Amino acid sequence: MNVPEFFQKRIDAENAEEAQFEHQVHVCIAAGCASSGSNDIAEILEKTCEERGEDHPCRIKRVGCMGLCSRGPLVAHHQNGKEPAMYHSVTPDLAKEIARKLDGNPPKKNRLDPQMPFFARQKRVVLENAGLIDPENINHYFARGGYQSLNYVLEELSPEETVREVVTSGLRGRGGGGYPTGLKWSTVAKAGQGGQKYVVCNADEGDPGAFMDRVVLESDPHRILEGMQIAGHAVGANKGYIYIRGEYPLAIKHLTTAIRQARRATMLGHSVCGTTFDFDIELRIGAGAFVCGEETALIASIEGNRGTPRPRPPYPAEYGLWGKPTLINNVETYANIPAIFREGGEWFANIGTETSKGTKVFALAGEIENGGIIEVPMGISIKEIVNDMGGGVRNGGTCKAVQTGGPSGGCIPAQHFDSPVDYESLKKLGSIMGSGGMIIIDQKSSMVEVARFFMEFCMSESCGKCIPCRAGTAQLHQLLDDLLEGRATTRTLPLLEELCEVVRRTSLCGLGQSAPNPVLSTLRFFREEYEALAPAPDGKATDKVTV
Amino acid sequence: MLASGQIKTLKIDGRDVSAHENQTILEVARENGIKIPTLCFLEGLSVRGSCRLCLVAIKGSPRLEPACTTRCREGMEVETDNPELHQFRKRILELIFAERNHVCSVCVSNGHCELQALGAEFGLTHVEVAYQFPNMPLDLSHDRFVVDHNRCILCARCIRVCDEIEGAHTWDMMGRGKDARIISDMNEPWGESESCTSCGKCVQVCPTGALFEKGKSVAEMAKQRQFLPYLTIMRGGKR
Amino acid sequence: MSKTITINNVTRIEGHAKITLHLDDQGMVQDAQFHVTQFRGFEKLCEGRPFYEMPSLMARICGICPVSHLLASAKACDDLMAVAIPKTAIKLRKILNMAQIMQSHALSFFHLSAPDLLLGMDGDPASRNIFGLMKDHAQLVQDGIQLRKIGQEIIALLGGKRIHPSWVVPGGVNKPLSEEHRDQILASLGECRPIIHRTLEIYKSIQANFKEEIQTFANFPSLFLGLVSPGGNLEFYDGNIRVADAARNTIADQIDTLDFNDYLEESVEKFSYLKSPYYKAFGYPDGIYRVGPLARLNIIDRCGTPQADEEWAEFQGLQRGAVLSSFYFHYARLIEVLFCAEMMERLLQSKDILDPHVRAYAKPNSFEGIGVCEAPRGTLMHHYRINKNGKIEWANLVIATGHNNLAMNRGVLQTARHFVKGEKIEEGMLNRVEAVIRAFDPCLSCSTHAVGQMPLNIELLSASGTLLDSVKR
Amino acid sequence: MKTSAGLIIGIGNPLRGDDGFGYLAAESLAKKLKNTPVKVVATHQLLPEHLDLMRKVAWVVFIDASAAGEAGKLTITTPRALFESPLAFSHSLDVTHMMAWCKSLYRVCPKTLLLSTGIADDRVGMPFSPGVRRALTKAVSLVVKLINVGNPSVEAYIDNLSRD
Repeated sequence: MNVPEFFQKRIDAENAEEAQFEHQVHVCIAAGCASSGSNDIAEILEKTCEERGEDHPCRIKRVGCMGLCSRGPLVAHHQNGKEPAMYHSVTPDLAKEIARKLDGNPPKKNRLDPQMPFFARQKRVVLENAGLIDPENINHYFARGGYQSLNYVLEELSPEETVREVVTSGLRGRGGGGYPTGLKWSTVAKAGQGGQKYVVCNADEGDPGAFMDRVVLESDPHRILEGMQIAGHAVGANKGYIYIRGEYPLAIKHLTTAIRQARRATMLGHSVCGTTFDFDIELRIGAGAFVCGEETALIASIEGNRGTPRPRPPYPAEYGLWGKPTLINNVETYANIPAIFREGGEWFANIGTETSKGTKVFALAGEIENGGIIEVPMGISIKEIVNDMGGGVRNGGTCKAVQTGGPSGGCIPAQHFDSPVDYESLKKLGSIMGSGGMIIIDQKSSMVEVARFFMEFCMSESCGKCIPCRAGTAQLHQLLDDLLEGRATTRTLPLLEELCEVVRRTSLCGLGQSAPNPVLSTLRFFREEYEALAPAPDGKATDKVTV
Repeated sequence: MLASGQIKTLKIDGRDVSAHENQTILEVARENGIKIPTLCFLEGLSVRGSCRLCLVAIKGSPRLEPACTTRCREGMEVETDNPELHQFRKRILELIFAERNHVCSVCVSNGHCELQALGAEFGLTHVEVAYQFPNMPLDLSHDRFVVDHNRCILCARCIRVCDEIEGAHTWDMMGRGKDARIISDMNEPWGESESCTSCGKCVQVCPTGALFEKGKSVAEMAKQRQFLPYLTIMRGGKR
Repeated sequence: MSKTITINNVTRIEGHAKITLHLDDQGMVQDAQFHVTQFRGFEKLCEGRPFYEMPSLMARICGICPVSHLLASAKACDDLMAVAIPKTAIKLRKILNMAQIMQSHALSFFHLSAPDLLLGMDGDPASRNIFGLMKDHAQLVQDGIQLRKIGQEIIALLGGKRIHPSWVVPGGVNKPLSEEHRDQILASLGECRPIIHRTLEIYKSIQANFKEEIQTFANFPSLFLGLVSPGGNLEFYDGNIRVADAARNTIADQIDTLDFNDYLEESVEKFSYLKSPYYKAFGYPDGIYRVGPLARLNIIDRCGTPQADEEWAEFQGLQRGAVLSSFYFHYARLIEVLFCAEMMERLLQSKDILDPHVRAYAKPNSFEGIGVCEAPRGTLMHHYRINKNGKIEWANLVIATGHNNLAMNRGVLQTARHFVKGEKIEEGMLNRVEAVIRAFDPCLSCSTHAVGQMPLNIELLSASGTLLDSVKR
Repeated sequence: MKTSAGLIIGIGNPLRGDDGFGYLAAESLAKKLKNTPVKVVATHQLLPEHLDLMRKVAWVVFIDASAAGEAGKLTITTPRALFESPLAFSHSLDVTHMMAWCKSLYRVCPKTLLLSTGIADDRVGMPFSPGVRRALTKAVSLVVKLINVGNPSVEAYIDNLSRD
């Protein structure tokens, strides 16, 4: 790919700017580190550097996520030609010390080994810029090759060729379902015969324990704008919406800035990249309903209606926003697009497994030593993620299970940790890939309690439209509560199982249909924990067993 | 002239039936005298697909589909009743009865209630799931009508008839999950609603005793729904 | 050392109760308490409901006399609407009420009390039951069954259902009487006259056997309260309240039922869920009064039907002044059944009874409404307050058994003092204590409703408490 | 359908799981035996008023659930009147008492058959157990068959049974 002159000028300018500084200190200001005070650390670093004087110019760069969120604030010291030095849990004192000793012996305290598996085993595609660029500076994005894929697609590829490239890549939807992205694009491309169409980015990430999309949006927002526009070109849409949850203020801020900067740089809006392609993007901020992650509910919400799902078909690809064909993809899906067009669909298809191509971003949460965000090639085993990269259970406990896929997913017990992480394998184990949340559960936790937690979530997030989900989740929650609070009868467990089936088979949308999954998967692998809480069928109550 | 592709032939409960292109399974089933239970569906209003009672099994599809929203396809084989569907429907009814305070014996719609009739039809002699006993309010502020949320099943017929037929859109829904509730205007007392035209259509389409005429005593509220088909015809079938 | 004797589960009365007798050191009865241990809370649960739902809701208080609650509630609702309901509706409601009184009295007399009366208080418990009764008094038992059936049939013909009819609505009734049903009812009323006369004869023939019981069964001076017609006749549905004293002097007359609160006050005993109202002007405990058949026959000037008046004249002659012994509740019940049969016939023969106009419609016009009628067991009062939209904001029910509560307790004490001697609990004594209660025919399930008031102190008075010697059966 | 005037009384509470056996059997029989001289009564409990019905018929079949016996197993018995009971009038009148009442009061008692099933669960709000559900269908067709035989008549059938 030749770099057009416009881009080369921008890249040269940014490189020249950067060359002025011998040191670059990256401070993560994404929500994880910000919550542990990284903005103060950045200020302290700036102030201390100023005090050092002009001899050794240093730039403090407020960047996106570096991954190890459980140990923020994270700071990385980049020096020309040297391996960066990373620090975790940076206190104001440590920040001062780092700044003062930029030239000499860097402090040993709280140093992170960049070769630790958490970093070394990652394969970064979606997160290639995260932690390296200032998300509010479009020039940083340009310097990393940003918007060149868009320009290439607009200049060189027909919509059909664009779709074909995505098909070649084998990319599947990262929002949870794993629907082939290329197929979706071609469906929308063929729908509607030249009329109005829309491209929607689903950034309503709501699974408990999942924050991959937030990290992408906070760390590299332009990536999404670029991916959406390529999609717009492919399917014939000129309008995009990013539906983002209101709980992500920093992501909203970064996206707003990015949209403004992109418009000014003609990377968005009229005559994008100087071509005849027009495309504009609007933000729609959700009011905190989990169900709005469901695509028909999301459409209703963007239209200004109550965010409730409707029966499909018709699918949004045919009948979406305001009845027009609409392409809806998740944040991470769009984030893969610029890389696919830069490196080629073939390149992407070579990463991962036969059926699950590319990489996947996971959010590690729960009782894990190294909590945070990782990006790994598909097909890696759960064991590698949990034990090696994640460092096992916090404080030396043993791992009992890992919950994937959020409230629609399931629990995978430790004996199945050799299983590869791909769409099919996880499904076989009764869970789903989902959007990428992974919650590590240690031996001390009760699986019934885990199930109750997710059921409570589903109950309070049910939109209330269809009866099985609205009333069924409430009943399921009560039955789980009965088990845990010692009110179970001989009928509790049979009724629980039957109602799971009712809710799963009869609910209107995916939220309801998958709501029983945490119960069903824990029942499958940890049935004895349920049985210990219910009276035996002969009517004699068994002693409550602490699990 | 209809092109040949616009007529579909399919099987419902083993019977060969034909359908226009845009007809739903429910429409065709009813045309052919095949009974499928419904609760949120009401002829003349837009379909909603939320009560899940009309779910049917379609050969080759792992999912159950609502008959009210699913369009007929060529060669489709539909099963409208089987032991599994029966049990699901019964459980769904049970969930409704347990969800709010449906006390038939003192209800104005006793004997004229679609929910009660379905309960009887499915032999729902008791409710196994736990009664929720929510503390639900009653709005008596309207001059002529009452809304008793204890008996509301959130079918949204009132919302639809008010929006689609009367054009007032007085009713809407707020809250989610089990806290969802129909509201008039911006959750104001019905009697203070400025948009309500007091036409009473919502009361007549309500399947239970949630909306009723003031002054009616127990078992006296029989709903009149004849007006809906006429209005639809007069509008040339447009909603 | 004092001793407590507890009689649990008083048999053959409707509902459940417990009696505690406190003995002193000499083994004499020092105190007696009649506990009601059930709790229903209807007043609380009707708050927030529309007032026109009240009759059907309130009929659910009790499966034994739903009609009484239905009528009192409907009358309170008429009052809230401030309408005069059609005359025919009044007549139909009256007939319904009397049918209910008839079948309830039949149950009380024939099934619950007859074994005591006909087989004696000291009879062998093994045969002192309805089988024993049937052996020697088959006709009486057959009559009881028949009379009850007739009462229930009339209710069914009028209201559509035997239990909890939804026929009575605020403003009247929702369906006029058909000629066919009228004729059916009249025919069955014809059947019950001979039954009542036969029974009265049997009763009067055995009355002399119970001198001791008559002396001691809650035989004490008290006030009597009930409804009377404007002319002073026996009245179960309409009319105003009259209070008479033990000498049959009328001390308050034609009290508008709407003002009843000005005359009555309620005390709450800590040992029972039952409320204990008393006549305000006389204070507590001098204001103790009785309601029900005995009281009704004590306050009236006449029944108002020929045959009942004949019997009433005889009844009146039993004691100087008012008839004070609660034993005579039984007699009073039979006279009332006779009155009902006569009065129902008279009403059914009136020419406007088939009139199709039986319901008045109105919005709420009054924010407070009171409905009073005579239930089989005595005066029943429903009192509601509503907001401007007709939503019930507050309700208070004063129930027949509640009116009699203080009198019942005094009666239990009186009987126990007379029949309990020493620490030995004899069957005959227990029977008599129970029989006192049964004379009042209390209906306990509906009268227990004092939400938010003093809780029942079960520990103090239960069988497992201190100084206890309980008897159960 | 040829049969003499008879009475069927199904006893039970349909809200209490298997206890509803008799009640529901009677309800379904009532539909099947419309327009026959057989009167069918479904009741929660036996009442003195039922005596008035009993005394007028030649035979009566009681259908009830029984706490004893295997769930869903139908038993046919010809009960005998029981004249002794310490608490005859209460909420627990049973078939034997009814017969005794009827005999004592009216000097007649119809030929009586008791069709009962053992039950699994009679707690409030419980569903029918599968065995009792099957027994219900069986019981209904059994009674219909019994009434349909005509010759030998129901009375003869009961007589026959009493001899065994």
